[in-house]
Amino acid sequence: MLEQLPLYQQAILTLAAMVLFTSFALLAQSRVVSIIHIFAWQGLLVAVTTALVAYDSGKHDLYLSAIMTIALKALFIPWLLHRLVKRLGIDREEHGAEHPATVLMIGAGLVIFCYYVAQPIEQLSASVTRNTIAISMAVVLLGMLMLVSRSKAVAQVVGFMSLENGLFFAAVAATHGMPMAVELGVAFDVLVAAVIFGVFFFHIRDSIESLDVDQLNRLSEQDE
Amino acid sequence: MNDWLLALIELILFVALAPLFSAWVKRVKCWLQNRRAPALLQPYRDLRRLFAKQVLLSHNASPVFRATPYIIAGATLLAAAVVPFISVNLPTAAIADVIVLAGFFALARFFLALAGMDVGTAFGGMGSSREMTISALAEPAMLMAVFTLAMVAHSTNLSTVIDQLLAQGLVLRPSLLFALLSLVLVGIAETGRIPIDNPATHLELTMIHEAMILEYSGRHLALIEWAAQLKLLIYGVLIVNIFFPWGIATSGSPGALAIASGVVFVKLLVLGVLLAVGETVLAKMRLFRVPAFLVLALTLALIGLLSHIILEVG
Amino acid sequence: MTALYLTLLIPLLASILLGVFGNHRGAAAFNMLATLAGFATSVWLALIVLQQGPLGGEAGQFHIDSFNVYLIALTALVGATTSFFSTPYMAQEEANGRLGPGRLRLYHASYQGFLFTMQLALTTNNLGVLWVAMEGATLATVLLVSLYRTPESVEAAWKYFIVCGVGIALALFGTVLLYFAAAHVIPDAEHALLWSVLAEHSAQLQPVVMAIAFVFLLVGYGTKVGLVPMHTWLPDAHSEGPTPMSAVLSGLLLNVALYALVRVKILTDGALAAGGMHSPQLAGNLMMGFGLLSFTVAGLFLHRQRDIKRLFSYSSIEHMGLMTFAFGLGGPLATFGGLLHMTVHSLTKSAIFIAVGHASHIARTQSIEGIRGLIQTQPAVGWGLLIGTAAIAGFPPFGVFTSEFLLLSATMKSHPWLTVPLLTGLGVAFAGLFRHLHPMVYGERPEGQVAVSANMWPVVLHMVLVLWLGLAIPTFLADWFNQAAVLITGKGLL
Amino acid sequence: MSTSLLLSAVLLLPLLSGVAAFATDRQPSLMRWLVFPLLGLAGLTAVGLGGHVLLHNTIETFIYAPGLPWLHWHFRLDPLAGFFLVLIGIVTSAVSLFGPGYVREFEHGKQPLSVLGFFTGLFVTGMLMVVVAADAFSFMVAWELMSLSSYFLVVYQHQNPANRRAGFLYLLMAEVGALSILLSFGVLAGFGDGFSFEAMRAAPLNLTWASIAFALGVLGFGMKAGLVPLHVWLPEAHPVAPSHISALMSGVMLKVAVYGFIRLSFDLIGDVHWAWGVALLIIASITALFGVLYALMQHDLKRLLAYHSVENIGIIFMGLGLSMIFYGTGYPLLGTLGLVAALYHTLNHALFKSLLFLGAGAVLQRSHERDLERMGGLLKRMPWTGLFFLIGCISISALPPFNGFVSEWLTFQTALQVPNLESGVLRAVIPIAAATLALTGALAAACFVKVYGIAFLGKARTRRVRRSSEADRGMVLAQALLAVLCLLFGIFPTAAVNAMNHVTRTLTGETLSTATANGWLWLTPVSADTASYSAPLVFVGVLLALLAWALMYYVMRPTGRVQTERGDTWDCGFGPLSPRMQYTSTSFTMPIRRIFAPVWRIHEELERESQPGLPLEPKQIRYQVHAEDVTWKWFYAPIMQLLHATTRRVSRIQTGNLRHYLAYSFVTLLLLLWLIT
Repeated sequence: MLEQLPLYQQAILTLAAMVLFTSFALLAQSRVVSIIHIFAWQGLLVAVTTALVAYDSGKHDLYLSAIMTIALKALFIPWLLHRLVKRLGIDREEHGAEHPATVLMIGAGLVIFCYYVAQPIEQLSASVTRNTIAISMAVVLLGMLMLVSRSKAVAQVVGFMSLENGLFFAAVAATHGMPMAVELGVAFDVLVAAVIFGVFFFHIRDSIESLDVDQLNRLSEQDE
Repeated sequence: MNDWLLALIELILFVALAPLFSAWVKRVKCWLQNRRAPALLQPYRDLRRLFAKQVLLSHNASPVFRATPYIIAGATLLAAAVVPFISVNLPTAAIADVIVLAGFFALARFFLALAGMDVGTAFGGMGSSREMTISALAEPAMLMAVFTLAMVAHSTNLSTVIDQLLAQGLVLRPSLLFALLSLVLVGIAETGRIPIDNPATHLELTMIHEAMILEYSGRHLALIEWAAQLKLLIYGVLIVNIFFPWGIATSGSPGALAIASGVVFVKLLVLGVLLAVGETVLAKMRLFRVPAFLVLALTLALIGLLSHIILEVG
Repeated sequence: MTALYLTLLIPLLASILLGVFGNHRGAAAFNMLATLAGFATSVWLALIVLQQGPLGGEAGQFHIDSFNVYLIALTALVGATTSFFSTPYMAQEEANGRLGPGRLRLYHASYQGFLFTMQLALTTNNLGVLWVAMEGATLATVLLVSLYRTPESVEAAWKYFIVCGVGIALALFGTVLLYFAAAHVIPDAEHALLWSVLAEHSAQLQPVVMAIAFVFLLVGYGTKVGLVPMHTWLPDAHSEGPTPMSAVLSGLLLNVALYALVRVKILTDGALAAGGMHSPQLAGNLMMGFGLLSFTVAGLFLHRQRDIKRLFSYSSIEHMGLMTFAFGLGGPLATFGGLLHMTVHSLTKSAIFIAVGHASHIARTQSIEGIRGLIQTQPAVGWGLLIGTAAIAGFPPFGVFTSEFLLLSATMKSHPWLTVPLLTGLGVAFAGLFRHLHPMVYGERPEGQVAVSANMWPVVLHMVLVLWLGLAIPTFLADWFNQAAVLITGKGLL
Repeated sequence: MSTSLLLSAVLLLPLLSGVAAFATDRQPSLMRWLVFPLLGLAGLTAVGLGGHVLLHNTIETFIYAPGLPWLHWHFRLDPLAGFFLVLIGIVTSAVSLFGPGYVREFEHGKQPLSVLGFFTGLFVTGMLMVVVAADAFSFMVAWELMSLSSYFLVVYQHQNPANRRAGFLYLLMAEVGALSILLSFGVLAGFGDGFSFEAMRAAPLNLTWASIAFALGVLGFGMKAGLVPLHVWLPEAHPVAPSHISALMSGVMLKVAVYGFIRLSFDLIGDVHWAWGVALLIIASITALFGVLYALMQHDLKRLLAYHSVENIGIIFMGLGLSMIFYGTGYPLLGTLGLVAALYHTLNHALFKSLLFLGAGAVLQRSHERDLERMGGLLKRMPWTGLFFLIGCISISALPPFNGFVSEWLTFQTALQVPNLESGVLRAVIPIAAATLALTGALAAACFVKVYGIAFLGKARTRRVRRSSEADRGMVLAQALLAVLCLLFGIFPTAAVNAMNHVTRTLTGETLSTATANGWLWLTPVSADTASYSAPLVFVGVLLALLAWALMYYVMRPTGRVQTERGDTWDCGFGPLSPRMQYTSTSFTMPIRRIFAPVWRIHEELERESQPGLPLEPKQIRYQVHAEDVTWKWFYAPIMQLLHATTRRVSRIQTGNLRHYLAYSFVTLLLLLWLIT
């Protein structure tokens, strides 16, 4: 049935698939630098999707958000992370999960689960949107999975950001973008968040001489 | 009005005969034990002498100690006043029913025990402790036995009870049998007779009643002794008049009264003999076997009560 | 509208100003001044609403109705009193050498910024902006948590940031879904996130989408409310940050998050009322479940605390659970109780944290073992802590008892068997609080423990208000609660 | 003067006295001149108002502004409320006489007087308000006010750990009890419409829900009244509170719990079921026996008295249980008899228990001793206190002609009407309860022989006790007041029963008209020839008998003067007697300890220092016995262990690892998503 769809929708679906793929790549990848690069690519994909939707739906404010996305997700944040990683001298480190294979299996399961959850939405709209919702939900959950599976702060930040990419993707693909005020606010929040992340890397490094969040366990309440 | 006069006379008679009864018991005992018995009037002589004697008080004695003999004697006297002795329709019986009777005994005991602890010897405390322990078991037993009667006769007023029993005629009631047994046991315990206590000994291992009154002398001792004898007689009268009420005067006519007094007299003589025999054949118990004895009494009373409720009612 | 704008602008400007000149000596005084002004305008706003009814109109970006107007005033009040407490407290901290002027600047700026986000979240009509404000609240407070830069505080801040960030992100996804559902019924896309508009068309919203959206929003905002098992950040953040921040977190942030949750619940209920594959009670039942869980678990946690601020933060979780349960239960009685509980809890809990702050200064530690003989050392603080805890434990004549009474009776009416866990939980939580409180306030004063310069007037003020609410609820407030109950459940009480 | 005005006065005066107490920090003498007088005034007003309501049998409802927007505070005056107003009022007045002298020792204590005065006022206000409250909300407010303020009084001297521990236990159990009371009101309100008592009366309940409400009521009010096994707070909290507060707590607060129970079961629920009565009777019998047996083992005077409160609460609830049984099986007259017995015993216990606690307080203040083993010979040092304490002992031991006897007599009479019942089971159960009551009474007598004999008679065992002197006038007057009342209520029961008839009439529509049918002289519960007791004549009889014996002595007195001589106590010829040779309270109860051994968990410790070389002749022997409450082991310890285990498991959630936390959110989200699809 794909062939009956208009071209741009096929394009969107393709982009969705690629975004999903990047999430998996993030899950699988363990070298810090390449993680950051993949994340940048994901941002770019989301931005392209936004532009495409803007072109198709004729909502010109979406161009603005596309630009913001590129600026933030594809350029600024990756650059920031890159710089931090260099300054922290961990750019050669391996920040992988303990059991990559298991994590990937779980990720696949998540995708199916999201499809199953989004199933009922079928009745009320073109199948494209439904699928995009499923995909973006999957991206969100994969981001969480990454947060859970990685023990290094940087990887966690990337996971968090890719989770937000999923949100943007949903907002764009499924609903042709949010109202402008919201878009701006969200963008601002993301910016500030990124900066604060940067600040925290140093605090954490100062307090525990590493960025391994598993060592942040002073506030445990288990019987010692 | 002459009812009240009669009641007064009965009371005086009661009080007057009390020493005689215990003298009779003692005499029978002496016979059984081949000893020479003191004269029947000996207790009266003793009392007279004690009244005349000088009172020697411990330095430590408090007002409670001095008041106690009068309170004991008074309470016992009241108890005697409400127990039908010769005639049933006793106006005083309505003042206080059988529960109050138990109350009077309790009052007397309470003060006796206090007096025992007042002078501050080990003996007194020992006596009081034992006395209160025994009574703690004896009193419920007595009340249970009495309740059985009360339920049989639908009343707790002694004269009404006796009236009812007379009216019912000779009915063989298991409940009353048990009640009688337990009341006898309680009576023995409460009046401090063998096998619970021995009024004739001053051996501290076994003393109960004597231990408490060890410090008394003179008129105080007289009052206490007299009250003890009176208590013994009251229990006797209770037993004979409630469980074998036949012969007691139901009317105030002089003839009936005369017969009644004769009958009661005979009944008491017999009871005295039985008591003496019992005290002769039984040996004094160890103190810590006494609870078993009293629990037996309690059980008997309870069985009596239940058997009445289960077998005899409805 | 001026009042409204002022209410928003004052903290915003103050935040910026303090961000710039915050290291001046007068910063604290200016902070107090700003909060006072904010409180004044919020009262003004309340008066206007009292006279003219709901503000903001049909499709305005702001919407003030009886549900949020008193929360606005409450937020401003607690903000003001807490700032009055924080002045001597922070001075003491500076004297103890735990903070420098730079940090104080950060502190004051964030404080005002936080207040701004709170007011924005309360006043806005746009669910998207509401989300932005909630995220903003996290950002504004996260640096306060790590203010002392101790390893513990940094750890706490990081956890706070990540857990809340993820949660709030999920909430955004829920909002997107909401927008997605709304886009199909509301022509004008710009209005499709306005709560007032959505509330009107809630019946036509897609039940399926709304259900999914609500799940995301529940997990998202629930994280901020501190519902178990998303509560994990809360005790850490409360215990490691400066005490004034703990006071406003417990007193304001949790309330506002719950407020957001209830707003979306209203929409979900409207959508699910039509029926379909979900029971119309879905949202309510979920909230009841989470509320009960949080309530019970937090009550058990109380028993094993070693840090006094952790102790009371768990008690906050417990009470938020109770409120969530109340709103989930629905029905005018329970809702009325829930609204009342929001008010009295934030008043009482902030008062308690103020007392706790002074107590930890007296004992120079936050560990419960270290705090002893408060009444002997400084009666005002000791009694304040004692009375506050008695109030929060639900003893009359304080207001908490009233709301719990209403809640229990409502539960007794609709789900009698649920009263058993409720009562057990109350008992357990009570024991947990007092077993720790007793040794702290009573007993002999330890060697060398001396009184500190404490400002207990905020505590007195709060407790008097709570007492007042417990004895008699003023008519206007009762009316507001009632209208809010109508808004939320469709039925009134009075 | 209008009743509404009086009511406001009754509620406001104690509050006022509490507020006035704040001035005492600067000016301690105000305690004497302002705070306690106000309290006493409140007490008198309460007596006046209550008496008026009780005798004129009025029923009035008042509505006060505070409360919920749709449920203002309802207050209602009816004979039941009046009865308890009188009860509270009497004891409060006595306490306000006693207080000024007693609190003098606190003037220089660690804790400010204002706290004591303030919470005392609040406490009394709470109790008075409970009695007049007529809707669940105000009732709970008053109830909790009572609990909370009394808790603050228990921990008043919080520098010693015992107070803190007791306070915690007390507050915790009070809270649990209050919650279950609230719940039982909730049941009633759920079926009726709304929380006003009128609505609850009207509530149509099926038996199941009624039983649930009743059970919750027993739990809640029993927790406060001290039914076994819910009594454990009582022997902890009462001894450590200041003595006049113990008097209020033991004498009045427990009665307020009884009031609540009566109000709930006889008034709000209305038609009682006989099965409840049986259950209650069994619990009550256990409570009474348990209480007295534990009292026997105590040697802390106030603790002992507290256990006796447990015992007497048991007796009161026996009466209530009997009354329920008879009402439930269709014998309203006998039911009323039981109810009257219970009410009467409530009043009596309030009187003599307060009297005893005040006495204990006087002793404590003068000799600084609570431990019986160290007292002795106090009667010579404190003659008046000794006399009144003796009266209290006689009354509580249920000896004629004092008041305790009358109520126990009435209870017995109720139990004796059992043959009327059809059900054989009931006929069999009740006599056993009666037996328990008899046993309890006898044991109580034994216990108070011990108390009075050890504390007031014999020789002083310590120097402080030997040095102690009579308490000051106010304290003695307070005891005198209560002692006289004990005697009066013992001698004129008919008047009291007449008054209580009003109560029963408003509650159940029945009166015990037969009881006083034969005039004020004769108390005849059922009929003249079933049972009769003429307390006045007995009293006269006692006097006459004493006269008779005096006469006897006069008749038989010897010729010539014989004056009493004083000498030493007989020492069996071994050197002088020392006070330490006297029987101690431990040795006094030794036989009883042997008989009922399984009841307690006895901890005996025996230290003997033997002289070097002479192992058989120890230099010193210390022997201590402590009877631990078995309910701790069987009832409370398991609960605590369960709680501890649960909290330990739960606290594992907070691992401290961020990824676990995120996993929680993650899993929760997935679960919910799965749940809704």
